[in-house]
Amino acid sequence: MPKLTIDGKPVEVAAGTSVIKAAQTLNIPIAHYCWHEGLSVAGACRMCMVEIEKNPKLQIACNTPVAEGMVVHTNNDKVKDAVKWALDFHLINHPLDCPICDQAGECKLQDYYMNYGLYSPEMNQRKVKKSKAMSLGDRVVLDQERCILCSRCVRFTTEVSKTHELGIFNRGDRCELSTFEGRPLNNNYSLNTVDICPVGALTSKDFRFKQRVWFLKDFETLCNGCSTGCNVTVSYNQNGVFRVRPRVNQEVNGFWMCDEGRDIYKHTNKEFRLDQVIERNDQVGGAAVKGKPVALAIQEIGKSLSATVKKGGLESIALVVTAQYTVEEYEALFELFKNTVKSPHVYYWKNNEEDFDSFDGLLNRGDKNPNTKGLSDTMTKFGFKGTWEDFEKQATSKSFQYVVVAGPEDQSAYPDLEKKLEILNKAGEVIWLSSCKNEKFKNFKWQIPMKSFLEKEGTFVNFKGIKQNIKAGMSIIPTSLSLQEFSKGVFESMGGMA
Amino acid sequence: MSVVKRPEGKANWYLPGILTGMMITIKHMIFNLTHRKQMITIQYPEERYPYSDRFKGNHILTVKKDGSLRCTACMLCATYCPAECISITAAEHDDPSVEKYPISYEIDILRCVFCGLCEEACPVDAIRMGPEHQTAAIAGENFIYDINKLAYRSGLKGGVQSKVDDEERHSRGL
Amino acid sequence: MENRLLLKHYNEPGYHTLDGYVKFGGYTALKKALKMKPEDIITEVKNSGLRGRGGAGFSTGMKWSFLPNNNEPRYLLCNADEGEPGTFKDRYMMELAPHQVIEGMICSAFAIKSKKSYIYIRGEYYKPYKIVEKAIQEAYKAGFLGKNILGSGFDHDLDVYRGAGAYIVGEETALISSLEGKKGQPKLKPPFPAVQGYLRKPTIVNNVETLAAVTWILNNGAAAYRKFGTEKSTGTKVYSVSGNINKPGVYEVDLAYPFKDFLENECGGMKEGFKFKALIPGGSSCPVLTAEEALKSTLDYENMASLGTMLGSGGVIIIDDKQCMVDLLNVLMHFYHHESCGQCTPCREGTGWLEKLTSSIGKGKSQLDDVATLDKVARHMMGTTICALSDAAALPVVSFLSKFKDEFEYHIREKRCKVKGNCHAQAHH
Amino acid sequence: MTWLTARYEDVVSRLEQNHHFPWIMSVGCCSHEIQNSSLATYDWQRLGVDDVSTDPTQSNLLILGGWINTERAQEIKYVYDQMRKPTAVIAIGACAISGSPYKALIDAPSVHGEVIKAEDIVPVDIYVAGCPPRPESILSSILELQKKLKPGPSHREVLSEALRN
Repeated sequence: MPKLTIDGKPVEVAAGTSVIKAAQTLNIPIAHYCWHEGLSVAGACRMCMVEIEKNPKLQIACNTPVAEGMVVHTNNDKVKDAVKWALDFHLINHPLDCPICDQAGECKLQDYYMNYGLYSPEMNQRKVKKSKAMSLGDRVVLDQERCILCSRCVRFTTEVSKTHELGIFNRGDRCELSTFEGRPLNNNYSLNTVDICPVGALTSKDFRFKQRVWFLKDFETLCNGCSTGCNVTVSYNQNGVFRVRPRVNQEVNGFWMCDEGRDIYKHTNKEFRLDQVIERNDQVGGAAVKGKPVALAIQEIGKSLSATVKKGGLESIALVVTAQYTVEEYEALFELFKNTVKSPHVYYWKNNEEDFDSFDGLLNRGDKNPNTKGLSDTMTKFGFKGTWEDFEKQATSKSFQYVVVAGPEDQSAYPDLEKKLEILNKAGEVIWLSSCKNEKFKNFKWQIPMKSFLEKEGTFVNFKGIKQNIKAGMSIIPTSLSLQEFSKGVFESMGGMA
Repeated sequence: MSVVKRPEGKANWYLPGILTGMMITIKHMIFNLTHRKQMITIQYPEERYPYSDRFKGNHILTVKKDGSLRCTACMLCATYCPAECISITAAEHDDPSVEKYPISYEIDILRCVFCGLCEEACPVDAIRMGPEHQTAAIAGENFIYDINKLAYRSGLKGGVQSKVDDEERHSRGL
Repeated sequence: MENRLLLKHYNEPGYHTLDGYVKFGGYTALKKALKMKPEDIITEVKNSGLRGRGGAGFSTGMKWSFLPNNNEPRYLLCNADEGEPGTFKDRYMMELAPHQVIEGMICSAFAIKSKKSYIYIRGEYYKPYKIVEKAIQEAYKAGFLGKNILGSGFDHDLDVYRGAGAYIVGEETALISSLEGKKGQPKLKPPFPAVQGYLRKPTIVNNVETLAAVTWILNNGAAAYRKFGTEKSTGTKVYSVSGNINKPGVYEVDLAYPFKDFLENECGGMKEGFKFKALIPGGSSCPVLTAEEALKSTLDYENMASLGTMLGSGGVIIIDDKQCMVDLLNVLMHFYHHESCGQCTPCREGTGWLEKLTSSIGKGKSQLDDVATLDKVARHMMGTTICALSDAAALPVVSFLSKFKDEFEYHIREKRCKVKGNCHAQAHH
Repeated sequence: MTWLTARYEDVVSRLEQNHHFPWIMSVGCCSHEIQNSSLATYDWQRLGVDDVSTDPTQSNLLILGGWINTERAQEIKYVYDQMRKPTAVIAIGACAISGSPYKALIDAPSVHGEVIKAEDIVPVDIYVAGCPPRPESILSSILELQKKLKPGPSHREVLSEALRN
């Protein structure tokens, strides 16, 4: 373990660590573009210059391994001058189209200019012109003029996704980032290149021109797109959620996330949400009546449940759950069913059985539920064993009078949803709990709006068994409930039957 | 308590005071009737006060030579606006050299405080405060000005052009 | 006085064929070397004080001894990508005595226990490539290459690889990248090629002239080599001389030979009507020397370093008084702008900036403070990149500006050339 | 008798179309502009706006300006209810109309900090945008009001058209 001093602060790191990483442990910022912790070292941007004593030239911090007794300066005049000029070299051919650049506001060129630059430019020559707004694939747009050729994206496609679509062509200041002919950037991890692009060269087609980043607020949560449980940051404002980006967690997802997971925000936005209680009212001929207050609806559900229980129709009450809710929610719901309703009919609804166990080798899993493991653990804890097959058998042989369904939040992950809804149609009264609209489902008694994963707290257990917490970051549908709130409401309106 | 001492003599009489006052009024009246040009009252709406060029009136969106909007939808005006009255929806332009343009640009004129920060914030001279004084209108009229009203209203005669054009800037390599 | 060690038999007809080469004592060094221990050859070369002739002047024996002591396959690469403007000695040597280089390569490969070596030849050198290729076939036929060379049990294969015409590939790590089939871009050091080079195996890259000198050293011994030159710069050096002189060409002289004598004797003095103005001693990337400095100098590594320049690859460019320095610098900057690989930002953007500045100065389109900008840009490019190309572009700028500033300022002030009135740089527009 | 009253009503409403008794409830910079419109330079008496009355019960035009908090909102409502009907309301300036920019700045409204829009208290007939609007805008609001009360070309327009010809 070599000991070294950076800006007068002693630090001890493992041998072979680079100076830039050692400085990171001390929270000393070193400007860099090409260096990324998850990628190999390129040493091309020459921004991370540091002065190492007894070394005549400034060294790049990203490729200099630490050595015993090294004395590093990151902030003296010599270093500042070198960084300033390295930045100037980056900027001389930059088109300065920040007004129309999506990266503006989180651009490293802007950040470092404010930190290290603040000079008046001396470049009075013509700039190099390259092509703008090139489509690289289905999700990514490239602006070659803004590109600083840090090669992060190229290294990403060679080292992480191993799809090798991107390359740097030509030489000198005529260098251009581009895809190889006939190989568009269409892999399932392509948007990571947008994240790691330190400037506005690569932008996401989905997010492009939707919002300026300074209008957005971020909060940290988990991706509920599959059982990997990638850590993500969600950006939102009063108009809804706009993008999802990965957050570093070496245990779970490293630095990356898949493109599929970037779309999880879409079904949380208002237009896709079930925003009010829908009741199928027999008094008006089975038409759907909207807008009953949630509390009232739950009271009615509780009353009719307790009536059914009192009639001794225990066997006719069933609960079907999908693995898209938190552990705490399952516990509350199972508690209600085990101790209050006392129904043993709890079934686990598993989606897409065929590719449930598939895995693409990096992050994306076939199990499109965030909490499969958490659900099965909680079911075992309560002694429930039912699966969808059991439910199907039971439902066809004898009809359930009452079925509570904790339906999927992301319905696109349930490709066989319609088929399964047909089976549910056979049951008597279905209480459909979901955060999303489902216009095809007709035979319900109640549709109760549920909170999406952005609006509630709880625990997801990923496929490895790692427990991760989500926090309520925002409120999109104020009337929506979590399963805890639902269970509590039902419990109270059933009169706390024991 | 302050006691006002009444003036003695002539002032006690009623008529002379009235007449003196009337004289002044009539003098002004005759003066105004004979010297209409020097009358200080502005006969609005027939006459108008000439405002300075810097007057901050209703907004104008400037246009390019081909008549399309100069605005690039950077939203700096919306960011600066203290009244939060500007709302812009950006979209991708077919021409990659233009790239981004506003498909809707709306100013809620009732919220606007005519501070001119949008004009200052604009990096491409796309929005200006025009010479027209602010609007008064009956409730129920459209107070949310859209692109048609801001850039192409009849008073502007096909739009206001900025001196520096984008293509010129590009050809100069800037 | 010209001292031909390597170039001794170059004028003999047929010296480029195996028969001609063997007739004048060829492949004796190989026979001698195969009887020695590899370590002894390295010691011999180290003792000779031979320094790399490609430009950097690093001790060859020392370089060989950096190889890790293990059984990994290792490679010897001959750097024949001679791209430095003003240098053409390697072409001359490969055209006239390919076997000398090949023999040197086999000996060196034996010394570093390499089973495979490559000659990386510049793409533009088609004739030398043909000659070298033919020579290799001859050597294979004669049993100097292939399995069990001359019954010693040493196997060695030698291939020629043609470059695609990039100057930067003359840098050893870029050469390795190019040989691996990648884009010819320098790699980060560490790891150094001697530890991780071609195909991530230990690799030695040597210049053509260095390898040819190894042949001579093995033939005549280290002590004989040390007799020439100085204590630190031993042996002889081959120079390629260009400019308005009476006898431009390739000359071999002892190191530490006075430049004044070199100019007058070997080069035959300046041409009629031309006056010596400046000297670039080692190819275009070396800082320039004024006439006074140059005439006092001796041609060796130390003396050149003390004058702030380098001996480099021995591409002596003699500049006369009819040459416009602005024009010359503009041409050089155009070259470096064209040849920058584009990996490191300061070089990628800086070389372009330098060219634009010099060309606008040449055209008289700039202000006086552009000279200061030019100097500033060049100084901030120095020592900031992976390879030395940004230094190579910046050093001439700094030296041209410090020594011939008046010509630059004249160009800007008067909007015409000081020496010619209407120079090439002006004609560009 | 009914005919007579009907005639009377007709006459009164005709008079009211071009004759306004304003009651001004304004604070801040807008009130300066309102004063400016009433003085000699702009002189709104030309347009039929009479002197400011001393009692809201005598006025039929309520002019609101400046920002409105809860207390002022109560006062405005109180005054409006007393005023002679039919009452016209002109809201002047961004504060009175929309509460901006204060509304944008205040995150957690307090009793004094809360900003209320004029239209939430009383029915507003004419809006005058500006911060503050120039007297021209205020005068044009009165012309607009007259146009609203009596649609079609005003006497003034008819006259100026005739003079032009």
